[in-house]
Amino acid sequence: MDFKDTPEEAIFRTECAQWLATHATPKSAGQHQTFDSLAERISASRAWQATKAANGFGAITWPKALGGRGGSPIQEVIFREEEAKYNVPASVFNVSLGMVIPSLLVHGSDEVRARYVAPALQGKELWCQLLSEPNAGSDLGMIRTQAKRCEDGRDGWIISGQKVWTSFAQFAEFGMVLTRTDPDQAKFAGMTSFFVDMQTPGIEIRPIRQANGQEEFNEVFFNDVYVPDEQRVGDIGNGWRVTMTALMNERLSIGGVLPADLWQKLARNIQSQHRAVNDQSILNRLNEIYIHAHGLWLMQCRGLTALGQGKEPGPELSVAKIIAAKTLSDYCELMMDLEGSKGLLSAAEHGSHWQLIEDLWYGAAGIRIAGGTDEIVKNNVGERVLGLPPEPRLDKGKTFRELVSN
Amino acid sequence: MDFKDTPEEAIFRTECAQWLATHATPKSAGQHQTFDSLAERISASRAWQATKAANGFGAITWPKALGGRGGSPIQEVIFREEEAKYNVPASVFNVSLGMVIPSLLVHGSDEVRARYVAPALQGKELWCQLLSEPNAGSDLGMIRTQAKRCEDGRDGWIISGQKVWTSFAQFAEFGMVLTRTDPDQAKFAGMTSFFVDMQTPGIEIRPIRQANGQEEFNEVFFNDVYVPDEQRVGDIGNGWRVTMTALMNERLSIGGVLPADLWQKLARNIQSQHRAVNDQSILNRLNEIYIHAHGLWLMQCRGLTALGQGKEPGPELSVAKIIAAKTLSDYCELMMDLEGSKGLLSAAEHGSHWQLIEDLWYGAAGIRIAGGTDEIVKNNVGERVLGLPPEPRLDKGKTFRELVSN
Amino acid sequence: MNFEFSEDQLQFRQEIRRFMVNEAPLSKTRAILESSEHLDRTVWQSMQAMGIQNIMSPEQCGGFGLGAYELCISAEEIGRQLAPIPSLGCLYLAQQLLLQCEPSNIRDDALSKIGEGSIGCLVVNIDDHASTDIQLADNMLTGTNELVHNANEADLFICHAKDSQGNQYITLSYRDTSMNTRALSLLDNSCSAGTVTLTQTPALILASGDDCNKILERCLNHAAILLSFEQLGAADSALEMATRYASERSAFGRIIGSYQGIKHKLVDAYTLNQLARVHCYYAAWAMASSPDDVSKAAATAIISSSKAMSFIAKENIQTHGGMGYTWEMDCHLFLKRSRHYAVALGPETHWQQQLSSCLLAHSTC
Amino acid sequence: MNFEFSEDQLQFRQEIRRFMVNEAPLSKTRAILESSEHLDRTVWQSMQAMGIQNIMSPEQCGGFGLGAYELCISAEEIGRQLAPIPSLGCLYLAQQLLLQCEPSNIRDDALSKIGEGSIGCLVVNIDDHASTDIQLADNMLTGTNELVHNANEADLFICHAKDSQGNQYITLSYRDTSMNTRALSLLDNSCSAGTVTLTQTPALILASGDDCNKILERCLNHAAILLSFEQLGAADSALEMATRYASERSAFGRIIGSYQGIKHKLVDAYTLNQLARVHCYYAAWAMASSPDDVSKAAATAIISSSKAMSFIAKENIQTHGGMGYTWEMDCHLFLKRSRHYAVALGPETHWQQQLSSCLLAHSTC
Repeated sequence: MDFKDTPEEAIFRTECAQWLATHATPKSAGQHQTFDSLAERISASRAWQATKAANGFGAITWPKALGGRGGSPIQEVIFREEEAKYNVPASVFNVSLGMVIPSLLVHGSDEVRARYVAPALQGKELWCQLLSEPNAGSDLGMIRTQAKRCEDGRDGWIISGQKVWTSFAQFAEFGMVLTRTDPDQAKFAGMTSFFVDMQTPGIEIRPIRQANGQEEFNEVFFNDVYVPDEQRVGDIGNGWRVTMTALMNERLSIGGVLPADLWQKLARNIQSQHRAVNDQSILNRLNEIYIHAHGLWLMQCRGLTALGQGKEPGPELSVAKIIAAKTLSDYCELMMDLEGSKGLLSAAEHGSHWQLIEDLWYGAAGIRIAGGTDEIVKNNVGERVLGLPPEPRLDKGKTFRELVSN
Repeated sequence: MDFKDTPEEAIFRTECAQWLATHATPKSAGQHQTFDSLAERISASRAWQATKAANGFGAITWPKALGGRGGSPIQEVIFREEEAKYNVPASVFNVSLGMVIPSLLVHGSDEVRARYVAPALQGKELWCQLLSEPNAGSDLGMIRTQAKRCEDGRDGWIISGQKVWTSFAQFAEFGMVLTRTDPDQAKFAGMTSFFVDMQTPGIEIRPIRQANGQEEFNEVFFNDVYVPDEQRVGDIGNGWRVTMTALMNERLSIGGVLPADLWQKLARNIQSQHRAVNDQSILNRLNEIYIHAHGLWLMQCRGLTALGQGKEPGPELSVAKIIAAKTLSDYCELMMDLEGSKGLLSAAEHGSHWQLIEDLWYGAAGIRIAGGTDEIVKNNVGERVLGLPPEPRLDKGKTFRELVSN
Repeated sequence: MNFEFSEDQLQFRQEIRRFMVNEAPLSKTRAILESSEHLDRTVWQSMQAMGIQNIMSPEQCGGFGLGAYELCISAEEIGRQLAPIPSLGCLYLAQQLLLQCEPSNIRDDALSKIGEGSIGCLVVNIDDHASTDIQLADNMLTGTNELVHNANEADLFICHAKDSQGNQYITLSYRDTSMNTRALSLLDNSCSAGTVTLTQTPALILASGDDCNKILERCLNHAAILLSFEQLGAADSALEMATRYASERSAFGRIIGSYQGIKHKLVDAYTLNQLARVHCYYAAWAMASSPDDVSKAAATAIISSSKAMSFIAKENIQTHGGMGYTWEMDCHLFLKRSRHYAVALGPETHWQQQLSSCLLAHSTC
Repeated sequence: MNFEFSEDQLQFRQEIRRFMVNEAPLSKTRAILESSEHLDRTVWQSMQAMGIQNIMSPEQCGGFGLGAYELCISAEEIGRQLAPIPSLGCLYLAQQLLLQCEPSNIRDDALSKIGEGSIGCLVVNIDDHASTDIQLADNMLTGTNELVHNANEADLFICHAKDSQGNQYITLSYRDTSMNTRALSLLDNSCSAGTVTLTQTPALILASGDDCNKILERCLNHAAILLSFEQLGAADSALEMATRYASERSAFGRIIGSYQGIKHKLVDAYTLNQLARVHCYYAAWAMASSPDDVSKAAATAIISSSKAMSFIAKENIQTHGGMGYTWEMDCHLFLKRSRHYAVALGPETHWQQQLSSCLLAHSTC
């Protein structure tokens, strides 16, 4: 075992570092790029994606023919590690380039690929993914947004319904939407995917204000939106497979969950306080945070090793999100506790270094929910990894219409 | 609020204390009565029950007409508190006097009551309760032991099947057994209760060796055991109600879960060790044990207050067993940890005071299971106290025979 | 054995609950959070009209002279509504401190003012109440305290001060131009705290010498007990919210509360809060009639109620799923408040140390 | 990046696993528990024939001269079977200590003997390895150590001793009539520990002076790492047992593993053990190639693996319900062993202190 790059990896890392050094400015210690508004962050991210794409770093693992680098997942991780040392905007293209476009590549027509892949890669066109609905969160099979064949002679569909939790919908040029086209099939059948221009008449976008006051997510209303049939992605009734293609791609993206210097910061903070250094109960909390944070890093190292050997990462990474959320929450609360009663002040009083603590603390509550709640993750691991039987399926053999009428 | 006896309670307490002082010897500090064998413990408990019964302390809450004292539940608790200060054997009559006989009083015939109540009260006849089976633990509705009408002209029944987890069956004179008399009814219908002489031909008793090496529980096999119809308790098909009467009585018995001086012992132990006194992580463990142990005592105080006012104790007592098991386990493990690596020695090396630690440590694992697992308790509290909906009932509308044939 | 509120007290609780539900629905807390204000004076005034500020005040100050129980009960109901009022600074700290002082005209006037609706605050170093940066000279106070609960809205300032010889004093000042207060931005802006700077502020002496430490210690313990009751109510309220949602929302064809993953979690929350509840009751008893047990009981109450509140606030969001993370739902109000409660009177580690010291010293504290 | 056992090592693991499953089924551990013996010599001897005692020994001692990884792998498989052998006293303590000493005839003879199947033990004060009650005078040892792992069956005794000037020594003695060992009764009698009393026992010097502390410290860290691997295997085995039962047993018309109450609990156990697993791997790497990280990694490995083992051992019983509490089922073997592991090299608090010291000193240890 070792934690060093292979010679090939080291060469690639140097290449990335050299390119980054000429195109971005290094982070100073503890620095954390902030923007006055989400709109500014989106603009900055578009510009940085354009720069990367123009220089062959826009999509490391995509084939060269599509404008990618034809690289390995390990190279993708190496680039991200090096990129994290620079003061660049956090990407808003993970959904576009990591989920939607890869699914379009599999299920879209040649014309569609020719038109849409390049502008997405170059950061010109941002995509969003319209999946969850108010009554279909954990259980995506219950989406109700319907697409009906036009009856007025046009070769197209009328979409109506409501989506929710759509990231960056208010800034996206396009969206991929999962709809129900046949309610008389079982819940995972009878769904069809389309892509839509987000400016299409009848699409109404309302940002959702989160607990932390930010507005990354949106409700998206489809009020009888006309979509031509050529914007259908995959066959009619094949929407779930299109969606799974997108979600599977996400599963392969590893890492970047926790700030790397989490426990070191904490250790330094404790060391500066006489009381804390002599309180073993505080030190045990530091230890636990270290055990979780370093453990997550090691789990990721195992996953990367597998990727590097051309294997699938082990299933233990599935629980990483649960550990990460708890660790972030514990970290932030210990940082606050170390401030004594001043732990109740906001970043406005503590200074800008505190903004990260505040964001992570709120964020931890969100991580436990987004992309599958803790409970759903545990069900999946229990069933797929440990092989335990699933809950009794009450919806077996029923059509969507029957399920909804209950 | 106060934690003092009312004047009436104080008078009763004095009465108990005076009687106990003349009939038993006080415990010296840390003393914990042990017996060379379970048989010796049973004999001692029989003798002590006889003494109590002869002096009107055999069953505090039973009516005087039945040989009881006609006292209140609070008086019962007061007597137990005072009794705990004396070196008397732990009672083996809780099932007899707290569950089986109270159910016989409700559901048994006059003749049965006249014959069996007094000898049980006097400790001459010990009763056991034959409920659980290998495939019916948490789910008692699934018992398979069957009772069939005799077809040879005798007015009686033939019982065959296997019971398990029967406390003290190997010493008991009598047992109350729950059987299935009609498998074509739903699972909680079609059951009937009988009492049996444990010496009846065809009853075979095999003690179960537990994780701690002790043998309080038994498997009891019924090999075509003939039982006359006059030993039926309650109507045919009414067995579940007879059983519930017994179990409800258990629910009303409060207290005595944790040794009263648990945390004080621990505090003294910590104070004698320089290292431990200066380790706040150890002190936090002491704090948590105190919070749980004292909290349980306070919950019990609330329950007793309700009983004293003639009300039902609050539902919070339902979770007491879960807290108690965890607290005992934490307590024992902290005591062991305080011994350093010598924590791995058995009581044979540590001395007799350690036997209690060892017993409680093993016992904690048992408490989480016996009388309803943690999981079953949480289901009950979730549904009955918080009002959450039950699991979907897959056995609804099915007969026992259909359920078994699955 | 009598470990329950009396019938009268339970009836009082019902009245206060009805009153608080009407006067301080969660929408008022939300409104404060959206505004630049840190408290809702109309709620405070209707509480004054109801007499809550007068519960423990002696009769000569216009109060009811009731014991600790009724104020504890009120605190629980304040918490249930997350009411945006200066309960911590004024009722739990300033008023409790005054009640610990020997009666005097100075003290009684202050209690009367609070009873009439004035807001008091306590200028003390919460994390180390043996020290203070406020200097007393010639009956004038000078110095700064960076974190004082409800300072910005306060009319009365009770200060812990030292003179040049290091002698301690507890003093009373009324707001005037010699004092400057600045509202602080908090993680939970439905609460209020401020920085207090005094420059030659006239001060009346409430207590002096070694008594000061004892008074401050008792006051902070009482504040911890009252804040624990407030948390108890808040946690109960969050648990009710989670239970209600879990009984209505479906996923995969079932009401989510029927899944053990949700059900057992909510039972764990219930268990934590029931444990906190009995420790709060015990602490109320100690406050009312067993001063020797107050230090241990206060630490136990605040540790157990903070643990319950923090757990329930998080699992309430989790039970609500994505909806729980929106501004629109009230879950985040409880989350923010849980952190505020957790450190407002010093972090857990402070109270753990107090508790273990008491346990090691057995019944001597 | 290469954070996984190599193909060769994974194949070695498969071989050792097959071997241990055949040679040391749980029935052998149970048999030891029922007997007056504390270990199974036939298992130990077949392990010798397999070469496990020779994995890390240098070639001049008849060993394979392999690195730490293969021994770590073996320890995991020993744990998976709860094998009743002197792994802790002989392989993790005595042998690891010898490997830390400078090569010498004395040392090499001892390693050869262990390689041939002799049992070694380490007479050291586990809870405070700076101190010792064994005195060295004129190359003779005198004194008592109350708790020595596998002492009663040992042929070789490695002792930490001091002379009358307080100089430290690490010595080697072979069993003779000058030594008395007494087997101790343990909570888990499928393990072995004894009291050692030496009276004028001839001793050969392995090391002396300040080196002794360094050697002991390294040795105890290595022992902690190896014991962590043993726990990892044991915990995996208990989790498999629980998962199997949960996939077969029904209650209320459903397989119990389909209830989230059981399913999520087992996933929690899995998560704890996966976390322990990566920390164990990291510790193996540190032992093999990064001595500066050993202290931190050893503490992390034993804390995380003890936590997982203790949790899984208990929840395995709980998953089995009443059956889990019977002598007949194997659950109690894991429960007892979990407690043995938890304190055998000093309780958690010792390792927590070591870890926090390392973290505060950053990368310096």
